[in-house]
Amino acid sequence: MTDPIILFFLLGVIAGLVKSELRLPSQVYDSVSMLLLLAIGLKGGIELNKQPFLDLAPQILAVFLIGIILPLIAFPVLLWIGRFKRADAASIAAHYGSVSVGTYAVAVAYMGSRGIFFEAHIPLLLVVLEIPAIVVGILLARGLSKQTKWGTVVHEIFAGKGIMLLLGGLVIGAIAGSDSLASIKPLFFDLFKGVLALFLLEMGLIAASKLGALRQYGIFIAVFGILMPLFSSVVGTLFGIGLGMSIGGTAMLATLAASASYIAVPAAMRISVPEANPTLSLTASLGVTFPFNVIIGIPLYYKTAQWFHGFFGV
Amino acid sequence: MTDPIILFFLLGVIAGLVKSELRLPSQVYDSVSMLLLLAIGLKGGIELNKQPFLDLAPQILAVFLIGIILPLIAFPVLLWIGRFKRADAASIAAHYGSVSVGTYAVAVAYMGSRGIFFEAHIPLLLVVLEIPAIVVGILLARGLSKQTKWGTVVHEIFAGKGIMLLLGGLVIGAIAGSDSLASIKPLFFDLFKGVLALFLLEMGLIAASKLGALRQYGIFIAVFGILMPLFSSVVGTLFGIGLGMSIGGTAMLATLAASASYIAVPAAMRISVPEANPTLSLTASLGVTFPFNVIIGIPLYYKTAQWFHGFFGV
Amino acid sequence: MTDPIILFFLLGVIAGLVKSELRLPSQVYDSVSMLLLLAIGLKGGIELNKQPFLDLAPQILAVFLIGIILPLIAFPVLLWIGRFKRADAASIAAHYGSVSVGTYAVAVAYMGSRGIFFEAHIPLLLVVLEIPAIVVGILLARGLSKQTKWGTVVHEIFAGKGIMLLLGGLVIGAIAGSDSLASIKPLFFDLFKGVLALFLLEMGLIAASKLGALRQYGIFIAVFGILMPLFSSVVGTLFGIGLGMSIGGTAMLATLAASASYIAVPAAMRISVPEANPTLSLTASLGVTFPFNVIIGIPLYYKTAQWFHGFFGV
Amino acid sequence: MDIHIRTLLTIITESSLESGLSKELEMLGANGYTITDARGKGDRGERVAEWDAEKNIRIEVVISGDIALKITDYLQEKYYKNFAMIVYSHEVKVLRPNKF
Amino acid sequence: MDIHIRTLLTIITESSLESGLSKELEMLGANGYTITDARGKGDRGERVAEWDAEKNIRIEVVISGDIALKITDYLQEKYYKNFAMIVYSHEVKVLRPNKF
Amino acid sequence: MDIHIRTLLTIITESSLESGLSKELEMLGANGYTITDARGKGDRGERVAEWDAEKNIRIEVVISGDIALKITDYLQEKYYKNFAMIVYSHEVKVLRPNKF
Ligand SMILES: Nc1ncnc2c1ncn2[C@@H]1O[C@H](COP(=O)(O)O)[C@@H](O)[C@H]1O
Ligand SMILES: Nc1ncnc2c1ncn2[C@@H]1O[C@H](COP(=O)(O)O)[C@@H](O)[C@H]1O
Ligand SMILES: Nc1ncnc2c1ncn2[C@@H]1O[C@H](COP(=O)(O)O)[C@@H](O)[C@H]1O
Ligand code: NA
Ligand code: NA
Ligand code: NA
Repeated sequence: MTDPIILFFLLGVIAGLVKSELRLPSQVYDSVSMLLLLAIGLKGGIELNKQPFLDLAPQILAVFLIGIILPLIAFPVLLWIGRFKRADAASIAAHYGSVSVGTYAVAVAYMGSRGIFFEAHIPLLLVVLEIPAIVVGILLARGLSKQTKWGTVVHEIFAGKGIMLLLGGLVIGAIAGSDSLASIKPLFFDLFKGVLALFLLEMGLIAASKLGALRQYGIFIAVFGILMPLFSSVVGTLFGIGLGMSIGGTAMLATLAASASYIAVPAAMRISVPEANPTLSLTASLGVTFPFNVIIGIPLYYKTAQWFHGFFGV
Repeated sequence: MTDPIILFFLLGVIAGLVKSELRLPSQVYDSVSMLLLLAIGLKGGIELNKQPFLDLAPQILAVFLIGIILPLIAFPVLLWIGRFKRADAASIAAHYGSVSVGTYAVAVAYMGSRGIFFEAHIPLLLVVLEIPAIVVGILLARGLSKQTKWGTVVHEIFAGKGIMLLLGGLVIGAIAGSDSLASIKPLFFDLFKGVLALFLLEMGLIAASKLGALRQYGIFIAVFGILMPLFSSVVGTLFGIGLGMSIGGTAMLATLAASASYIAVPAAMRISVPEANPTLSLTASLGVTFPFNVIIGIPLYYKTAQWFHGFFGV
Repeated sequence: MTDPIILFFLLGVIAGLVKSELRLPSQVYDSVSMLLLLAIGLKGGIELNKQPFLDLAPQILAVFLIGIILPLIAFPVLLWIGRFKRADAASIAAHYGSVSVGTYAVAVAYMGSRGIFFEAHIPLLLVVLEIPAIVVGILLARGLSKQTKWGTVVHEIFAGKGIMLLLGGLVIGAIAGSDSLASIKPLFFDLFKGVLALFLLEMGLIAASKLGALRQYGIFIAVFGILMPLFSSVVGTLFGIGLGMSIGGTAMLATLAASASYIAVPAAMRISVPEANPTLSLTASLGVTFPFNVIIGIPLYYKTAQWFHGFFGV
Repeated sequence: MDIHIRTLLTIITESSLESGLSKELEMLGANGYTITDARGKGDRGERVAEWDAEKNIRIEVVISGDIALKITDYLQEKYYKNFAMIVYSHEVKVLRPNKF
Repeated sequence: MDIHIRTLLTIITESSLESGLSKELEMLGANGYTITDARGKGDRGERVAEWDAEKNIRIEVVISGDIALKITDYLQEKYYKNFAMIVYSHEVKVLRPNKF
Repeated sequence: MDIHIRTLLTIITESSLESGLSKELEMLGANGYTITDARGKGDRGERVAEWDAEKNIRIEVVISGDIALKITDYLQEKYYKNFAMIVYSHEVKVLRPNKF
């Protein structure tokens, strides 16, 4: 069974389907996301504070590679099989090449409640994986045209809420370390899963609101929204094993690869590839892939990681 | 003495009376209510998870009966003694036949801080008692006219924020059970009374804002707002004893009966009996009955429950 | 080193400087301030509940005196050296004669994480020190002109969010006492530093947004914003020693004296001295003095308190 | 770029009507609408927007003059008697006539 | 249904004036008003609405033309010099002349 | 007190454009602007304002007629094709002609 907090996601979905006027107020939803981003960053930073940073270089590079490969594979599929306009194909590809922090948080909860170990620096990889797909996506849409204001792109990425809080949390955690942060743990760590439950309630409402668009845009998006993460998870799994990660770590990397962005990438695409229709990518990412990952994907990726580890006798 | 959190209610009342610009931001107030509703539902659900559900049938039926009797008694009083228009009498009656979650939460805190036992499934009865009075109220106002869109009514009730979160919490708690929800307890249970304190602060401000209207609508509302809950509490007490409930459980049922709705019923009446003046019912419910119940009522109902239990030698 | 929560302040400053779209939603910022105000009040009240109130009279009087002296010293400096219009000089003087709750909260965290004792009734002094400077400021701007609606002024001060919650918390804490408030501690006390971290994140963003105005209004404000708190801190330190306070208590009083208001005073000045330009005072208070106090000031004031205590062989 | 005249209809009313009204506006021929949260005071007293029962919304619809009339009639007919509501309208210049 | 002409007066100013202004508007003859939260930029700099001192409000009053003038005079007299404020007005069509 | 005529230009669009648009408006000659959060529905579907990607903003600019035209041109040129946006304008009375 998946984690009980998933039940909050389902409650949200049901409330959305029965057109309940239930909503998490937008400012509270914003703050809930901020708390999750900071908490994830801090947890990662506290660990980085314990271990030498440098020997992570290979992993960082590998993850960076994943972020380039995935959109490059998704793009032609979307263009030729999906018959999307170039801009749309590029934008959707970017979403799937990047990551979803919400999905990651659910995976953390999943591993946590089962006491499964995973490498403590994964949040760092989360940050790294968020970025390259955005650049690849823009290049796929525009080519190397002079039009693209790369300065704006870089600003959009690094000054964005997501990276700012994740990196900020990482750095604060790494500088301050576990002990001196003990006093803020009640808010950022003890409440983590409760806050995540509220977040998932709203995500369920949002996911339900995407079903209309899903019907409209037809079956392909639904299929792609499930097959793509499955494929990406395998890529993530293989990299995880190649990097000699633990079973938990491999599953986490698979989850990161399988997850599709709905914060950083849409924001960046709206500015840099405005002709791409955001409804398409968000319908796939929030209406199909997010639910699939949190309900079916994460446990599946964990099983797969176990199987592969057994297979390669790692 | 009542619970110290009542002091937050009084602070709110005072702030309101001195026209302080102190406010709990509306979105935060919404979220605070959501947290309380979910927490109450979850607590109830966790208990339902432990005990067989079926043997609650008689209690559920009994409570349903209460929800029908109370408005039927209140209506003629309001119509003939109170000289209210039919729609207003029906609407106010519905408010008093239903329940106030805020009042219930204060009662939970009251019992909790005194370590008084009460049946764990009370939250389920809370949900049950919320509903029938709404239907009775609409029938009292309209009769069986075809006008009434019962589909809308049912949707308004079950898709409303209140029932959605209470029932949702109940079901999640019942499915997941205590252990697997341990990780979300810091938010939903440990913070419960603190969050309740903030909620009461704002309720105090709202109650104070009703005093103007109270003066305007005269003495009857003030008297009714105190006598009606007293009467209802006796009905609740008798049912509690009849159902063989514990002293705490009896007091809780009395409190539920005595409390007047300010969320579900006003919303439903606005849609189904629009000609009823919401100011009247909310002035009575928030300006008189809520303060009376949380400050005087709850301890009184508990004493009464003790007395009756002694009397009937239960 | 200062407290790690200061890192959240720096994160906010950096986010502000790189024009990140990172923001703490306004309603959440409001609630975060409310939580801090209530928590500080409650903590103080719980202590007052333990000790006799009366023997605090001399301290209250002394602090009241500080609140009158500081603006009287700041005013001529601002008027003649700063060459500000009379209204502006009076308004800025009032800001620096009063206190900043945010700065106080950081000092509490600083002492707390070092286990440094300070007198438990300091929050009471915080409330006291907030008020006189406002009256002095208005008198400096207006003289004893009949124009001034003192009724409005008094209402503005005591009905303001800040005093209302601080005093309210104090009274609730004093009445209820430690044990009966145990149940609300998880929200108000355990989360205190985490909430303070979020608060500082937003304060960093606000401070950064003031740099533009700072450049515009020139060097004097920057210098005054650092020298004035240094001077005030010495005044506070001497009073602390004179009152026979502990080292921690002396440092806290110095911090209070050094801090500049950004809630109560601006609100009061806007109503009573509207011709004063709020940008000037807030640029000094938020753009210079707040950052200086939380990063450099507090540790410095503590060292100073130690030194003086040694010197006077207290 | 030639300019066209349309009517901007503004409705200020109780937030509880939001979902119902937006459906009705589309039904009556509006291609879109914009909603902002509001508070205020009127014949039905002060609506402070602190909690659900006392929130207002402000709905704007850019529409042709005759549909504006149709909507106004409908609202007066259905809501004026029992709900806190005001409606006012005036002409505005737009660029895309067939959008509104 | 006959249509009547009234004036819609819009005031954009600092939120700290809300309670005072709403009293004054009623005193000057307004039967009601609507307030929405806003942020913005003007001669007195950017007001980002992140915290109390930098919040704006947007007040709308539907009123007869002459009272609109009276209010405008009053505001200019009392607030223009020292407060972030703009005021503009135009005519709108309403149904209930005696309501405004 | 003599009254002057200016144009009130209202833009309703995606909140992601806020920072960019406000810069552009000043560049095009606006001395100020007012922004309120909004939600709504149009040709690009419903924008429920629950999370960043689906928030609307409502920008008001009081400006001279010709600058209003300039801005409208600019917006149509740059944004109409790819963004959820509507723009409408009408004349308003103001007191301080050189302020707008
Ligand atoms: N004269 C007015 N000017 C502006 N807004 C008004 C006016 N009268 C009423 N309103 C708004 O319309 C809502 C409902 O008005 P009413 O039905 O008169 O209570 C009020 O809560 C105000 O927000
Ligand atoms: N030209 C304008 N168009 C629209 N809103 C404006 C304009 N000028 C000022 N404002 C609004 O009015 C407030 C006060 O303006 P000011 O007194 O010029 O600082 C600003 O914060 C804006 O919200
Ligand atoms: N006819 C209309 N009346 C009022 N607001 C509209 C109208 N059409 C669109 N809008 C607003 O403008 C936004 C963008 O419109 P659109 O580009 O048509 O999707 C919508 O989300 C609405 O908030
Ligand atoms: Na991915
Ligand atoms: Na009841
Ligand atoms: Na000071």
